Amino acid sequence: MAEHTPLSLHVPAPPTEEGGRQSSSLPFSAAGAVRRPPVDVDPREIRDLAFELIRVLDDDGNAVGEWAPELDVETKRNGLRAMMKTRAFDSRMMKMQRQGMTSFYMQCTGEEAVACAFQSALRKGDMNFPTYRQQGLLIAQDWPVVDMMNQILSNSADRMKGRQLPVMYSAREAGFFSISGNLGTQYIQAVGWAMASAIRNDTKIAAAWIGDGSTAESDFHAALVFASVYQPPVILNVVNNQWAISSPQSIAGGEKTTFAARAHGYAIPALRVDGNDYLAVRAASEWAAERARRNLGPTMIEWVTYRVAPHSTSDDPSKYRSKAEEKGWPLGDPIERLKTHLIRTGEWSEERSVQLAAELDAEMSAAASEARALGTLHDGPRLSPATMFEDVYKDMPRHLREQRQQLGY
Amino acid sequence: MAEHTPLSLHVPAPPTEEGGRQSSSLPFSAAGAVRRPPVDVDPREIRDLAFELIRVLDDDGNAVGEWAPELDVETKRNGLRAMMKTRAFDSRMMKMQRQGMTSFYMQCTGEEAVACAFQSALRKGDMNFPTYRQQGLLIAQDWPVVDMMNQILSNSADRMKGRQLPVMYSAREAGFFSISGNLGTQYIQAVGWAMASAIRNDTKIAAAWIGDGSTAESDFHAALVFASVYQPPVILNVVNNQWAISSPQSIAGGEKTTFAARAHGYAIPALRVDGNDYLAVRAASEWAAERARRNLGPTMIEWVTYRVAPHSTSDDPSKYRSKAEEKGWPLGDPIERLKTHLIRTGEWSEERSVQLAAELDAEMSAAASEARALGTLHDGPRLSPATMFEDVYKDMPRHLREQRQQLGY
Amino acid sequence: MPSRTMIEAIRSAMDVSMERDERVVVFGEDVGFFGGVFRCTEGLQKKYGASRCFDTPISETGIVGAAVGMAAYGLRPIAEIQFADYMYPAYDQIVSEAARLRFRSANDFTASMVVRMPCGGGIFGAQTHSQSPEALFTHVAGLKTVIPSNPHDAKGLLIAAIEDEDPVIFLEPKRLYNGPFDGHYDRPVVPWSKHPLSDVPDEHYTVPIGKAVVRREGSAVTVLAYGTMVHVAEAAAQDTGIDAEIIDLRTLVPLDIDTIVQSVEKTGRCVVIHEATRTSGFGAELAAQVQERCFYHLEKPVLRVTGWDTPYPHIHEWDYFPGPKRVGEALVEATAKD
Amino acid sequence: MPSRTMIEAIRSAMDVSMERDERVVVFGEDVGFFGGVFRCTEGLQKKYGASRCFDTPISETGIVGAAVGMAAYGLRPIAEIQFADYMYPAYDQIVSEAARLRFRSANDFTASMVVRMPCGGGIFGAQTHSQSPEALFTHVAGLKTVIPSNPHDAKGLLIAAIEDEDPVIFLEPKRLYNGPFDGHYDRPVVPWSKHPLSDVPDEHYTVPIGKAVVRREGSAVTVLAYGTMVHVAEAAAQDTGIDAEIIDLRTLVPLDIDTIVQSVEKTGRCVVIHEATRTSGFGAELAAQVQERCFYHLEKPVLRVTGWDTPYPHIHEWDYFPGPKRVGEALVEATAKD
Ligand SMILES: Cc1ncc(C[n+]2csc(CCOP(=O)(O)OP(=O)(O)O)c2C)c(N)n1
Ligand SMILES: Cc1ncc(C[n+]2csc(CCOP(=O)(O)OP(=O)(O)O)c2C)c(N)n1
Ligand SMILES: [Mg+2]
Ligand SMILES: [Mg+2]
Repeated sequence: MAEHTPLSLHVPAPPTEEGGRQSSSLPFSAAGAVRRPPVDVDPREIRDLAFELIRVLDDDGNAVGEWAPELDVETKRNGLRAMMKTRAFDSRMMKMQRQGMTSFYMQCTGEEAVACAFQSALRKGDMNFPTYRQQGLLIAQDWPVVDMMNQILSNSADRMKGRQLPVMYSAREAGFFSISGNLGTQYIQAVGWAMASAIRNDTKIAAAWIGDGSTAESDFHAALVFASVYQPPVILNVVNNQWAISSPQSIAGGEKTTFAARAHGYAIPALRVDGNDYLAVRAASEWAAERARRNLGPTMIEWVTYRVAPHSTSDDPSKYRSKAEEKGWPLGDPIERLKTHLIRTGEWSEERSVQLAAELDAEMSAAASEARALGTLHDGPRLSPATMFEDVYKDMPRHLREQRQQLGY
Repeated sequence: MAEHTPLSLHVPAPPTEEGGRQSSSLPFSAAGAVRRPPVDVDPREIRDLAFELIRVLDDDGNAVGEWAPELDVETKRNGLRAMMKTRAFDSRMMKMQRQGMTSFYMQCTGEEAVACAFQSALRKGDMNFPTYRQQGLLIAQDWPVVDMMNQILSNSADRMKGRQLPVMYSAREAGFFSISGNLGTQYIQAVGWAMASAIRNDTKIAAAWIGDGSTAESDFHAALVFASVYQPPVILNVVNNQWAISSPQSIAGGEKTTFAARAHGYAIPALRVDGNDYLAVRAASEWAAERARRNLGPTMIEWVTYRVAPHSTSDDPSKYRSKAEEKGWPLGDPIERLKTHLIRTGEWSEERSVQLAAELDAEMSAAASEARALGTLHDGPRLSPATMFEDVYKDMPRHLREQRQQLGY
Repeated sequence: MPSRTMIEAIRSAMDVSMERDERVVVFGEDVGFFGGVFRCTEGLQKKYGASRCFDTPISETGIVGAAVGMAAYGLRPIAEIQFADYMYPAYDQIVSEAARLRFRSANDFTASMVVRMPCGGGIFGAQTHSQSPEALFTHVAGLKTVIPSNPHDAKGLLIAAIEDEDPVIFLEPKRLYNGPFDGHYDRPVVPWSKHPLSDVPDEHYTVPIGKAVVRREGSAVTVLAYGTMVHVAEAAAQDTGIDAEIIDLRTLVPLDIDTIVQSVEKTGRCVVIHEATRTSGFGAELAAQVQERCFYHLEKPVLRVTGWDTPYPHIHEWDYFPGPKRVGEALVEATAKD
Repeated sequence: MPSRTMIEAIRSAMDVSMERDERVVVFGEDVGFFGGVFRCTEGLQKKYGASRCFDTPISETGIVGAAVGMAAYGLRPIAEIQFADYMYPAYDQIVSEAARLRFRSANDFTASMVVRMPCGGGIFGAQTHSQSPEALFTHVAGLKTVIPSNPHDAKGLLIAAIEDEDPVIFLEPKRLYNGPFDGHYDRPVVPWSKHPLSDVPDEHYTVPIGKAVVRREGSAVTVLAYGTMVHVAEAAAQDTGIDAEIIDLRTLVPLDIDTIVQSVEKTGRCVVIHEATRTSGFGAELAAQVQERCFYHLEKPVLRVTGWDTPYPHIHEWDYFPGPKRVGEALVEATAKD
């Protein structure tokens, strides 16, 4: 024990290829392999689930195992439609960004199943505290896409009055909390909201959202501690899309364990789920929501998925990650996977898919025209700069009235 | 699933008694019952150890099991002496506080084994990042108690120049980092220090210290994330003394799990150890230090102990906790336990204990006189107020020189 | 009317509010079972139950973050930070979240909430139990910052803060908790019961946020003060015999600039005092505004008497604290005919 | 001398420092493999290895907290916060730890470290990519706060900051990264190569911390500015034809008050400009000090032109930004003979 060689710093070094890094995620379980415990299970008895991967859809599109949800055809088709609509929305917005109609956009390509299927497990009155990559929560409930576009174009009808960066929606009515540009802050807020619901003996539940990279933020820990102590009705979602801008999940602590496992130290049960499997997402979401509604407390869910697109329109992943990995869609395309399942069960066809895609594209195009007519970042109708002084406080104090006058309004 | 009863908030409610609360800690393992894995064990293979309690001394004072360290008699007697000296120091300082010679004091009664035995596993050059309750780290290495007293009395020889609250020592030479009044901040700093040692290919290791209550702070999480990613040579100590001022550990998330278990979500191995068992502390500390020195990365250790005394001299626990529990010294007196062991093995006697206690008391008394002669909070030699403007920056900038002049210096 | 200490007045404000409005909840470290390290919440858990008054983990991030979520739900949370010196871990939630929620969502979500915290020195608390961080709040658009100087205002302002639709930072000068301290630390402690502003009605009332008050009328010089320093200013006026007009700001943002301007236009001289660090303290804003608005009335520059630009020291507390002597010297300087 | 952009100058400062001093390490979110979202650290990991330039988890608390520990060990850490708007989670470690370590331990431990962060608006970044939080640092004793306005100063000041024995907050106006933006957002972008201050030597040099510089001599009015606003001030002087003396502060704390006083005593008029929120902005401190020290030389009140007291908006960026028009109006007002 006496002599020791010099120390050295470990810096996670994922495999590089083509000048970029790979995300190197942990191994997967087979579809149907993971058991489905009752919702009132003792959290200590399901620690293993944080190291498995709940999957329902196998490679051939069969729904297998205990987690396969019993859904009617309509529900599944709606799920497919929601995901396809989300992707159509993204693609339309990318076009508009390239045309200079907005300053900024963020896609969720490849992650559509997570938000779309999760939303279908919520009820009116429940509240999501989303990140910028959960547009699917709004689209899955058919929130008017024109309203979202108005925000993105920062036009005269933007309910956020042009104050927020594009995609930082807020929609109280849709159970969608105002998105913050500061990563992580919403996680503990969701816990506080759920505590409030419990304090008021309400029946509403909350859902917290965070990315793999952002789990390193302080609010993540605060949320877990408070959730552990007060056992409020909250679902703690971690969307592990393997990347945080240029940093693979290993830089967030995912090199040797899973994010789901974080929950254990707080006596919170955790699931790790294939986030590109619509049926698995739906089943796990319902399981966690039911726990929350029965006052059984918080559940953490790590959704394993993959960020196929660049981080945002300001980002160029060719500088930091392997093209091969990116092109390979590591967990498959959630839309393709559900489509295959529906076709296999005789509930859908390639033709109907093509037709639906065309319909959705037309819908987006019409919505885009409608939104554009209300103005874009640089053109058309525009909110008065005087609105900048509103809503800082409920009532405008004297110093802000003076400043507004100085600006000439 | 359709209808749900109203939610309600869970607020941990430990048993109350005599108008106060009890801390209700988790069950203990028997002495010698827990296995001792090799230091290079795969962290995943020792998850169970976070839910056990490593104990060496049984009720009769025998050292049993794989964790029983092989120590020569002198070492053990030094351990006893360090703990007794720590207690003698506390008791002398309490006296001086009651006499108004200092504004404030904090005892570590009942927790002496944690700091004293831990320190004996460190080497010159290693660095502790302690809280205010680890005076034992200094005393166990025979750091001059007069120096500590000077700080507590804020007198003319206080190396901290009267700037810090009493007990907020700093002693770089003793590997004792400046104590912050802000809870938790030092935890991530220790990790940063250890990273620096690894970056420089040094051989020094760091030890982070935090209380059960303070594990809720953000810096705790930051520390675990960074320790997980960079695997620096750091020991992450959690001193679970069951209380955080008036709040039992259940308010910090300890109701249904252990603090050691927090480490698992970060792939950091963890031990849970009887902190009132000098031999167990020593063995576990050496195990973790050896891991660090061999570049095997961080280890978390939860030291289960009990805060016997009030939080500080400003605190009155009769307002919030059960007198019965307090009087019962839930894990026994670490001094008594090591003494019993030494006597049982024929290496000590009651008489020698009594004699040593008297010697230490005399030593404290002499030190106190020496310190008092250098001034106390309100009397005697005193540092000039001009010193207040020093050390804000390395060189005093003009505005501080001006302000010093305004004060008349 | 019963005489109350500042602590009792603050407790009464919360009690009255919890009684009237079920949405009001109170929490923080040691706040529930024990009733707070300064006893401000004593008895509230017993009276209203543990789901309306409870202990929290030691996470200021969590305390304020949870409060934002509760406020978004529709509760009226009152979060206690044990010492203002410990608000920094919560600063992101205060600045980036509570303060901006209404603006960024254009009223879709709001954060009507109060963050209470004891501030200021004078209790030998050294650097981490003595700070006055008000300027770190006044720089943040969307926050209101309130600081009472006496029990009557404390209760009225706190009720107003709880009922306010915006996030309010409520700073409680801890040296005033038990008596109207005027900076003469070497004199016997005076209890609140001797002070007329300790008359605090049992029932509900408010003191409006955004309104200063003239504590002492005078013609020689205007003194702008708040919290403990109001009493120090009174002592300095008395000690020097200078006929100072002392304004107790009570609210820093939104500032009652009219009351200030009216006074300075009358006196032509102005001294600004606070306990916080000088550089970029709130006194800088006051001095800047006074010279902007009253330039042609000013006979002398606006003077600042403040804490020094050092961390708050332990033994040199009274050399750091801007006591009646230093304030008195500034009054003399400001009123000197040269 | 080669012409460099601000980004290249900053990168060169770190490169030169890492080359000379093995203790210098660089880290932050996306800083290592990728080279930073603004590319300031590009190539450093390749050149110096992953243990001297590395990516960190997304935890500003952790980044600065670890830096404090490293500095205590004896390294010279340079921590990057991706945007100044994201420094709040690190604020406790900056204020309570880095700033106070030397004082509280009476030199037993120190925190010689640099925290770099891009600040300011002008890139349509909305409220969370546009802030100028300098006043939140200048209020904190123990910190030095530096903000360059051009590549030459950026390199020299950053090297000086790295070699400084105290913690330095190094604010980088991101709108200046690629060109000397003067607020005329509707005119074509000018590259740094056209600007004389983009001449940046390859080798090591320092620009002293605590020294302002007169960017334009003039006699009509003193303009106090820093960062982007230096260029806006120049544009305003040119647009209005007013003979302004423009001082580039470069360091806010410790402030070069001599240069300021000398100029104001000459011009008798003073305009202070910054992009940050007005109330309790650093302009308040400047106005307060100028009127304290130059009262009898002032012909007019010190005027402030600043960002409004609202969060930084997205579409109304140019209505918020204190551009050459608003600054020009202030120059006219300050120099008007009435
Ligand atoms: C407090 C804070 N720090 C840094 C950033 C800059 N930033 C924006 S997104 C991002 C990466 C987030 O990654 P992850 O959490 O994995 O979410 P993803 O983008 O993958 O959905 C970073 C570092 C920020 N917005 N807020
Ligand atoms: C950031 C911060 N918040 C709150 C406090 C006030 N405070 C001082 S000690 C303490 C309790 C700490 O309990 P624990 O961590 O269990 O340590 P112990 O006192 O039991 O050793 C609290 C809340 C503080 N010092 N710093
Ligand atoms: Mg991600
Ligand atoms: Mg404790």
